Amino acid sequence: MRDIYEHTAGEDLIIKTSVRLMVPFIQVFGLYVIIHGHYSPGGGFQGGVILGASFILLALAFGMKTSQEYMTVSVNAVLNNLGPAIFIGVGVLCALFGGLFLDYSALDKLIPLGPVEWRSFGIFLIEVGVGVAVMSIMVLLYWNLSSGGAMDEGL
Amino acid sequence: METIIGEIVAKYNYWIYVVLMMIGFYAMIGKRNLVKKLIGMNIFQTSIILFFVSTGVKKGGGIPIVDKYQALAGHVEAASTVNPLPHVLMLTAIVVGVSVTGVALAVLQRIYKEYGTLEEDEILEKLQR
Amino acid sequence: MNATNLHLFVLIVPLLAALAINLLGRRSRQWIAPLVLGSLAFSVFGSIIMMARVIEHGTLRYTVGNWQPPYGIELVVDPLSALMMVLISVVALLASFSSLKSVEQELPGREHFFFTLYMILIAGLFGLVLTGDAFNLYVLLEITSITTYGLIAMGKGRAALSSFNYIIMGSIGACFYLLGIGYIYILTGTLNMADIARILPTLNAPVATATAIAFVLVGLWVKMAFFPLHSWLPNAYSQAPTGAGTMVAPLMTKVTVYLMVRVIFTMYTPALVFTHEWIAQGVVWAASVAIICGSVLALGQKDLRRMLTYIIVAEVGYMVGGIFLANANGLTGSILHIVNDALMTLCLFLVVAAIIYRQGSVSLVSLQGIFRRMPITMAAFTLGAFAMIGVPPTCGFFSKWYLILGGIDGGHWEFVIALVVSSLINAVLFFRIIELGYFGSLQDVDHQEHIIAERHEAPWWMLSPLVLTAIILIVVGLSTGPLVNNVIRLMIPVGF
Amino acid sequence: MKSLALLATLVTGALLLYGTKDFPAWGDPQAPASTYLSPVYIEKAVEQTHVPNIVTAVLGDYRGYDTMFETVVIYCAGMAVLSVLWRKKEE
Repeated sequence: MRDIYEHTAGEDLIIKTSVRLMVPFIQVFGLYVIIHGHYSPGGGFQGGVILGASFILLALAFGMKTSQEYMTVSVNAVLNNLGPAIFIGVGVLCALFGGLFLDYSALDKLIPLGPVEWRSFGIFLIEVGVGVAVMSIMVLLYWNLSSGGAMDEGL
Repeated sequence: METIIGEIVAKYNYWIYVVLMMIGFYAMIGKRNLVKKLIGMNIFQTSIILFFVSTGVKKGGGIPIVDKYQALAGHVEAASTVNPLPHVLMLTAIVVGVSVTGVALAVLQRIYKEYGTLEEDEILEKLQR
Repeated sequence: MNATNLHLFVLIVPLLAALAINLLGRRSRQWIAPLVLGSLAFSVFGSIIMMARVIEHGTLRYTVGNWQPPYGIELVVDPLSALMMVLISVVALLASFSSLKSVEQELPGREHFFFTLYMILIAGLFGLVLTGDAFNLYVLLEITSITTYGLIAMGKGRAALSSFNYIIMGSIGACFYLLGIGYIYILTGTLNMADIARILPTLNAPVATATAIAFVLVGLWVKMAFFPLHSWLPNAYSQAPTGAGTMVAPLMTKVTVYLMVRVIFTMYTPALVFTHEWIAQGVVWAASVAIICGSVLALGQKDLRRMLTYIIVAEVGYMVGGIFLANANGLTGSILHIVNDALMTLCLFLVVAAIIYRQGSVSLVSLQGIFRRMPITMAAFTLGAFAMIGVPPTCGFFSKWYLILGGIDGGHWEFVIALVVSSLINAVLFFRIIELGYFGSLQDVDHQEHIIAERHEAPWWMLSPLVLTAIILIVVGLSTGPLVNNVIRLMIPVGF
Repeated sequence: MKSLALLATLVTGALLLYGTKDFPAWGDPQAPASTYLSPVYIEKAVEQTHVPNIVTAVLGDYRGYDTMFETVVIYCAGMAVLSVLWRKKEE
């Protein structure tokens, strides 16, 4: 965290310090929600929104420039497309391996884990894809709506 | 008369959600301010989500997360867990609601930049001129 | 790529192309055209192979993820949906030639955003045509709507306001549809259309079933701009960027009419929908009113594109009325009209795109003496006009002929009169423009000077799909016999 | 115009409420929604997919096609907002 306090001089110190402390824990919790969707309430959408919220919190407290340092616009564009690509890719992969579309047990030919275990792992793969997609798109929505499309100075 | 009262009491959740829906529906078509129409749309969509989730309720049912080893051993009977299907459907409906609201807000910004107002009457005036 | 997944690859390839366009198009524009045309060409071939396979082997029932139907999502590819897949892919391919050119002129620097939404819209339409699951249909309705809201809102000036009105009306339609599905789910406990058709008649819940049917139908009517609920369509389609109008106008309302056919004939069995005679009678009356008002409103328009949007509203009246005649001829006529009207609207909107590309406006004033400047475009326009009026060699005549036969069978004279009057009004509308185009004198209206007299034809990128569509209008017209016998006849339920 | 909207709302609301006449009572375990599809989901989901959270199992696997289109919906919203609002700095 370089000289963030200087060039946003007027900002309140308390907000910035507390946000600086909270953001890492929010992100870890977001990852937990995505990955732990099998055993506890959660999954791709909920975890993705929490991860997206951590970047939005950064943008609110430190200004859009800082949040764009942590996720640049081009990385965001790649992640936007990567999420649905993972999901559809897994579906197409199942079809290519002789099964029906989105039939994860067909991937058993790829790595023999057993068809039922592959279903559980297939669900995990798409949860990751959905999480990536929702995170990057939530951040994109905030950046666009708050800056009116110029993506330079937020609220 | 008591049959109607009995019926309302038995199905009071549908009555509440229909009232919520109609508030949203009226705001969407009756209000003149564009942002109020958008808020009405959100009320309508949220009340439909509540309506769907309430269909999944089972008296005495627990949350739809079962213990893995008990389930594999086959000791899970359906009466003890709530119906999971409406929850899945409403995950989709929530995402759709967020998406439509996001696009509507972006379009509202464009309208405000174009006409400088969000009151439908003032916009129509500017169009006639 | 084994054979059984082909219909899904027809859907997935445009979707992946949309992602690729978004990634690659950002850096360099020349990636967009090959991706768009390549994926749509694949879809055209895939859907034609799918069509041949379905006619040969009959309906294909496919469950995504290898689950038994009521538990997983079931896709149904029967002759009608295979026909719609071919129609959507062909119309999308032809429209995308002209959209590539007009977007380059109107939306410089935003082509990759435009074509991402454009390809997802096409994938959504494919999904709508394939699905056999009620809730999945709602999700796909939302995909096609959100992409259309985005495409329309990219236009200039009033486009944002008309897009917002479309968002509000579209959300009302989608929420009504979802409410209808909620009622069905509470009654039957399942979401699979074939299952619902099996369980619904056995329940003795007449009131809830009637409410469910009413809400699903009203939801779809709002989405297809059926007359009293059509107020969003004229502004939305006429202020959209030309590339979007060329693609959305021919397909969106027709696919929604197809959905109504799918809902009435596979989800609620026709016996359930047409139980009370006065319901079908009332809807046919509403359709006749829709036809007359749509055509009359089109008379009062000063701009060719707005006139065409009102004609679309009238055409929706044709199709809804044809279905609710509740007899074989009426149903054949309206299904045939879905195909014909999509092609006719595509031809006329391609003409509009070509003229706007050259002249920037299609107001009747600026169309004077256009035959000398753009002879080929206007020749195709004349052919499209003949199809819309219903002149025999073209396809418009045959579907109208079946609709009139159906109207006479059902004894709905007001429907037959509405059809005939609307054809006459169409004749007046289009001959007025043709006469303006041929004999209109080139008097110097203020912006006329820069329009030079000699040929100023649209680029061949926009002309080739236009001429091809005009030819297809005649080919489809002449091939009505085989089209009806081995595709539409199979769809008509027994004892109808 | 407002009175017309109010009338339409009341008519729709009345129709909706009248439609709930044939519904089972709230939370009734014997309701069709709770006796047709969902018992199989509850009993078989863990056995067929090894995922204790049945909602995730149904969301990801039984109705995975729905979730795929859900991801496409959220992607469409992002792209639509971007295409409507995006402008270069100097515009």
